[in-house]
Amino acid sequence: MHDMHNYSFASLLRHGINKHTTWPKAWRSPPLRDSYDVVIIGAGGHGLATAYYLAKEHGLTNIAVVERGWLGGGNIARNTITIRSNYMRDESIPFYVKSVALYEAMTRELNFNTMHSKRTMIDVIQNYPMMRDRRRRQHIMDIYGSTYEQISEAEVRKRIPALTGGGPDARLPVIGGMVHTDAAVNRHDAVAWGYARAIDAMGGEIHQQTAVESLVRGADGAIEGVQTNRGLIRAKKVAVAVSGHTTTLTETAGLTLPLRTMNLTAFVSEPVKPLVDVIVNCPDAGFYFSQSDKGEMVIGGAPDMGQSFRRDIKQHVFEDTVSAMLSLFPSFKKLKLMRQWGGHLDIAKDASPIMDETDVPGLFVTAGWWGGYKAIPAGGLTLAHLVATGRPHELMEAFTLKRFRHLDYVMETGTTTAR
Amino acid sequence: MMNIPCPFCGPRNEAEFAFGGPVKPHRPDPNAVSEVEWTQYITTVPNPLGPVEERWWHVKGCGTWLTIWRDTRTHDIVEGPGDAG
Amino acid sequence: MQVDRLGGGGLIDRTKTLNFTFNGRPYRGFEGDTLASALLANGVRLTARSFKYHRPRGIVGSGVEEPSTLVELMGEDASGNRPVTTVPLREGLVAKSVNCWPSPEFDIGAVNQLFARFIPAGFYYKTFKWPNWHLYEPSIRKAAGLAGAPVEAPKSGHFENRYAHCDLLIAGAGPAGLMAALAAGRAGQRVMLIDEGMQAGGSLLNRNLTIEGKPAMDWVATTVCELDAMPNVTQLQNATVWGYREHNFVMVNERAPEHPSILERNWRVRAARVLCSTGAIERTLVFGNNDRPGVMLASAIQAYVNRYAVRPGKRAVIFTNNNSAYGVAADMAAAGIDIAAIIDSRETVPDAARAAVPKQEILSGHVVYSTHGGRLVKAVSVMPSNGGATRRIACDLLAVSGGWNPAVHLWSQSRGTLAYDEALSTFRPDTPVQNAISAGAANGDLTLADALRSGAEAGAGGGKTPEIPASDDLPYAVEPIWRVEQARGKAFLDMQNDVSVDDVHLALREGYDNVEHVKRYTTGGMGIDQGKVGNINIIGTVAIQKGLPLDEVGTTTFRAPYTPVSFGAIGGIREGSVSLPYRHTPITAWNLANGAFMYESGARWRRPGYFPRTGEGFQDAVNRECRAVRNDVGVYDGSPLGTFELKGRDVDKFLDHLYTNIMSTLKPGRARYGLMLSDDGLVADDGVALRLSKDRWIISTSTGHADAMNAHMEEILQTEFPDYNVFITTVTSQWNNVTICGPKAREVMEALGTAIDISPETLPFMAFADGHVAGIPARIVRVSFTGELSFEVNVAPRDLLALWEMTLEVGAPFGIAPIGSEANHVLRVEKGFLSLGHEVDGPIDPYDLGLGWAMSKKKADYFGKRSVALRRDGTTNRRELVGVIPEPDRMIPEGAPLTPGGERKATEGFVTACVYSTVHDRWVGLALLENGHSRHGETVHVRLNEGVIPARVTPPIHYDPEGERLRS
Amino acid sequence: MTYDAKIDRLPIFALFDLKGPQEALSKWAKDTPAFPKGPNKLTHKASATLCHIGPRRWLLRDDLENEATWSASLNPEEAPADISIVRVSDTQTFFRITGPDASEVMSIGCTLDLHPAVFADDAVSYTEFFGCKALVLRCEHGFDCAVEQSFGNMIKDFLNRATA
Repeated sequence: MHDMHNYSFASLLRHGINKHTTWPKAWRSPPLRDSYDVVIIGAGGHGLATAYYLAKEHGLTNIAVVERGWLGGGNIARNTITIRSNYMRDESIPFYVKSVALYEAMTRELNFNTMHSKRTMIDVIQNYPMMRDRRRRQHIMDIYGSTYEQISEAEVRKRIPALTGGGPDARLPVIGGMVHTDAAVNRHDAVAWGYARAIDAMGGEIHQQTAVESLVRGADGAIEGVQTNRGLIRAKKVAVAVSGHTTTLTETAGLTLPLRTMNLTAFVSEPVKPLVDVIVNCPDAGFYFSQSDKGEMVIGGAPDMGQSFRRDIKQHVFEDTVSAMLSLFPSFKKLKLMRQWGGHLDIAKDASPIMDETDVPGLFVTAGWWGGYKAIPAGGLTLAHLVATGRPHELMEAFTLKRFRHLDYVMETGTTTAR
Repeated sequence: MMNIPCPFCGPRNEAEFAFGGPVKPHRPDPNAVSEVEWTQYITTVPNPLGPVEERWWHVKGCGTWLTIWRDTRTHDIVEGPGDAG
Repeated sequence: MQVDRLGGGGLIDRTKTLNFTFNGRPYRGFEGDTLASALLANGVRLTARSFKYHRPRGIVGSGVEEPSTLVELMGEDASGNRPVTTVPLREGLVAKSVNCWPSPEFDIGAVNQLFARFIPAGFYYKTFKWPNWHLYEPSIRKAAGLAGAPVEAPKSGHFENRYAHCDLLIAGAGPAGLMAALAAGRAGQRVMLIDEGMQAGGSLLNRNLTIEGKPAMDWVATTVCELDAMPNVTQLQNATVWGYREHNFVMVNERAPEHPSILERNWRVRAARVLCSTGAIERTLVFGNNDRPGVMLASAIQAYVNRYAVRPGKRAVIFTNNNSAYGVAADMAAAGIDIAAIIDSRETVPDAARAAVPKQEILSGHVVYSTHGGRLVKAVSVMPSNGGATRRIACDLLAVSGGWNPAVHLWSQSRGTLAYDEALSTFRPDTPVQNAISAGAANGDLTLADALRSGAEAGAGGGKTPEIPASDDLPYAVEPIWRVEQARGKAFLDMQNDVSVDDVHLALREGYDNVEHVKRYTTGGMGIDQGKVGNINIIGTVAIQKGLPLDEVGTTTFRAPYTPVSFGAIGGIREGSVSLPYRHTPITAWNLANGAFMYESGARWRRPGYFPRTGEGFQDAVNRECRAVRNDVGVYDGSPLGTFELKGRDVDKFLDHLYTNIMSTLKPGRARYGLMLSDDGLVADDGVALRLSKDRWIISTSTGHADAMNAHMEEILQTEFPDYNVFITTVTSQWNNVTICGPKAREVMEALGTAIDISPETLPFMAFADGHVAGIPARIVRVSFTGELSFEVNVAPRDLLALWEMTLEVGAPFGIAPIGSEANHVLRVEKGFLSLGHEVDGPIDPYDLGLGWAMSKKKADYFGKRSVALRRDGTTNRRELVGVIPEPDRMIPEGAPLTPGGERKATEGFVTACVYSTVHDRWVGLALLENGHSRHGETVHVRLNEGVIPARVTPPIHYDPEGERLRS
Repeated sequence: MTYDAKIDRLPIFALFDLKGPQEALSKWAKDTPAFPKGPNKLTHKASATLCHIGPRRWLLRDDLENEATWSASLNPEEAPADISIVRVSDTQTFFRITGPDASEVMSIGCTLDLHPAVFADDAVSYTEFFGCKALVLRCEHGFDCAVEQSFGNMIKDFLNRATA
């Protein structure tokens, strides 16, 4: 354990005098040892958060996060950075409320500016069943202290002046909106790097370019470690946090999980001067976006239908999202696409997350995250609790793997179909 | 936009098809299998990093349900459906 | 005055003078100019300010690679962040620099230069934390963002999207692309030749080369002419191949289609083969103050001199590490530019290169380590590579050439692999994955002869290769130099994002040592140009610092688009009323004409919610419609229900598997309600089955699930039960219906006139009969979704409007009213009829909904049976459907949660629907409540933020529990 | 007008959906044009057209005035169990797109390769047209394109936009 180098204006000035040649490494690259108390697979958001809370809350520092590629290069490198808690179920809302709160405190907690910008999300509603769905969320969210308010169409347009489509003669006229003031965006890379720096300072290790080839079980069936491209690493506890590739790894331990891997559309526009200062979510049209501090519109859209481990998107899925966007924001016709990609994730049979110890004793998974970026801090907090204590954290009790034994689904989708 | 080989129509744009999911093992007799076997059948699908056998419905074309092997890493169709009438 | 326009030459039309405005000042150029060449012709050198430090910047390149000057076009073709080099000049063009205010000459943001030392890469991660980011964010947002945001859609014209198919798509009409098109075109292949420039020729437009002893552009003109005459060849100029997707699906953005009303066109091309002949991009060199106006790519200067007849400076220094700059030097000298010196970092300059400029002083083994000047370069400082005396050379132009990178973007998008080529010191195409090939400079064939040959071979694709015309070109040789070590001053790797060598070093020092970390921490390569000229130098800088070979450092991912594409072109004509599909029934127009309030309903139908009369509000109209049905008679259009005809020997067996209840026992002429589950025991759909004869059935599904049920049935038949003899035909649009419901429905039927005996004895509830109604062939079905006596009169759509109008006419004396889906909702809630969209929530099963009777015990197996049983075994406290009566009487919002005692606790259910019942003159509702079936009579509590609403639990049926009325 | 193409929305045709083994069908349906030789091919007989649109699936098209005659001749109610004959005349709305630019208009909405070498005079196929399932075949100087009737207005809307 060592003290984290303090980042501040003062340190910037001090190092600036030295032409910045004196900055220490944000994290070290210690030699890989052959055994740890806990090995976490995947230095993405959930893996890093889990390591962070294992060290911080449970004092477990003999831990290693192993990463096939580069730290922060998982889905956390490819998501659309929306943090919110407007869910529908008793099982889900408190979890996301906690996650939002942990995100809000993160910059100071990690001494690393995650640029957390609590800028409110506005749902643009164009269909009565959707409004009913959102109002249903509002009442149940209120129980857990998450805010959701209905606003009129006029108010929606006042708060999003660029929303000039969806008028009375439009294919789907805007009928109103919902305001979620808890919602925020931040800087995804900063979250990964901030956690990595803190883990390193507390004595945890992060090993990049360390690809797990298989999970290794002992004679008693329990987990014994992981076989990597750099050799065998022993650990009595192994946590898999590799969104998208979960089944690829768990199959090596003989497990079959109710997950399939899918691909989500994401793209950014060229950077332009500030135009939209809230997160705009259009559930009926099927897209959402926010404008980054750099000025780019960061846009997320529909999933591709088939299973996919590609990090590319299909043209027709992309076009669906773009034309939906243009129907509400016709001025964006002149805006230009700058970059596009697909983020992949694994989705469970009931579309809710799975955080549990598997049938292989000592092997834990965190998976099934659909929009898992917002869940990173609470996911890490609760998985660390489970790994360290062997008991589920109260915020994640519903997200077990056991629920599938009785098909006891936690279904976030509500009754939104038409009459 | 993949180009999916339909046994009746020949290769067609993916937009003419509806995705039917990966092919699961044949539906077991629900009265002849254990709870675990049944839930396993119901909740899990093959999710390989590589070729997966899956179904597509040529809904905007000839109506055929067809099966292909598609590589989930690349979308390459590594094995097409056999001929049909 | 076009002070720097050469007296002759160039591919411009000097007879067509064009007026334009840049940063508020008027200028003139010629047809054929780009905005960049016109500005240079007018002597404008300072054209931009940089993103972070607001350093003065000029024009660096001549095409899409331009890293420095972005402009915003104003007026009717408003568009932001356009590289100045890609804007064709036109009369009346108004443009301004982005990112500086009020102008590049006097830019307020330039104060940032004073703090430059204290704002290295990633500084914001370390600061702006106190008290929180919100304090700083607004001003940072304002400073970022480059061009202004678009404020309105184009006023006229539209974008278009189309499909195309070809045997060979060629990206790039340079020498390789043209040769390939000739080869494939002559062989009769369907060829698409796509080029991003205003005219074909690629590098030949900019270079002074000969083919068959004549100017190369003569050959280009002849070739284009021959291709034009081939009906199997499509040539597009000013069009960019911007995306290469799976299965050789290729995106082309055509920016100025010949149809004036089409603003831009996006082609989606399925190509059997794709040739990437996308050329190469010259890379810059990295030394101190390498961003000063007047520092330009050598190839760009060559383009300005040869193609645009512009002299971008009077006295030039050339700094190179390869041969190609020598050809440039010759062209510059020929244009009257004084070459002060050629600085070549190589110890030995090949003779072939020297021969291009025989009398020129060449400082081999030297480097430029810094430049001097303010808003324009005035001099460069030079020293030997391995140390020694420095020398300062005055100039107003510095041509830099760091060697050539094949434009592998498209190739890489196709998933083709790259390999590092030591001789060319760059990454070039290696192994294709899709049916792609690469030729010309894009393939590393960097001389004209090689390009012509590889293009011809690629186009022939193993067939007959056309004769390759003779050409001359300098042989290419390069010795890489990723950064000048002795650099003094900021040495930029990425000019657009102001990323310098120091920034990359800092990133590495702090542990951000993967090339992706470097990119993200420094933002290098993340600008609009996506690092086309500089990325390789970043990789090289990382390689040097880490002591690794370049190919081990690797590249970052090349993603679409190659150059930015407007969203309008991607969306095409799918906007406004057609942004989503919509459907109509034969009386949609009648509904609209009669003031119905219409809205989106399931499966893309727009349906009437209610029919307000003058002065009537929502609730009044719905109440009136409900009263009409309960007291007199109402009528609605039930056409959108999914309808299928099933035929075959095994239909009954099939339906028994599909539905939870038994269908096979149904007799011809009778109908039966049925419930369908998914195999994991979730309620999938409900509907009614009609048995027409032993082997013919009609089944209906809910509107919203029609497509899904169709898919489900076909899948089962084709995959699970291929031996079953069952044919399914969708007849949703063959059988529309007018549903007449209410105590006076039979009287209205009689008034319409039918020979069918509609007495309750002959045609009871759940029976049907074929015949005529009002002279129209019809099938009358006795089903009811309202709880009243009801006749569903099914007719062909061609007859629907006539029947509808007649029904209203003959029904008028009985007080008939058309009713919308809102009244239908109220009526079904009063009856406790299931609406999938309301009461089916999560893992609710038929037992929870009080439909346990529909779960056949006799059948050993049907979809969902085992799963429902299994789920019920494993869970307690199921949410069950009940009625709720709010006490005191008031409305409960649909979806409102029920909590124990109305406290702020986890919910025990929610109100699925709450309607104003005209029968009871009060609000009644339905709810899903934990163990609700055993809690009838209890008071439960709706918990809302504004207060708690007590509600009495009842059975989920508020009207006619015995069902006497619907059977009447 | 961007394109030189004429767009007509045609009155409904008589349409019959025929499913089952070809031998059984041809035994029952005697007056139809000869069964086409291959998938997605069509044959004519007088004003009637028989399209092979799917495995064991055909569509018979004729002018509406002949609907009753076909109903009597095909007699769907009495057809044997192993074949299916369903009148579907009202389910499809036909658009006729003709003129020098007919192919260009088609290329905006249709994913299919309609080059004459690939899609000849005797070709017919279900495909996608402006997002809808559509039957496409050639007519004199252009194409006939049929979509599910309830989408007819939307397709007209699309075609107006495409040719604006």
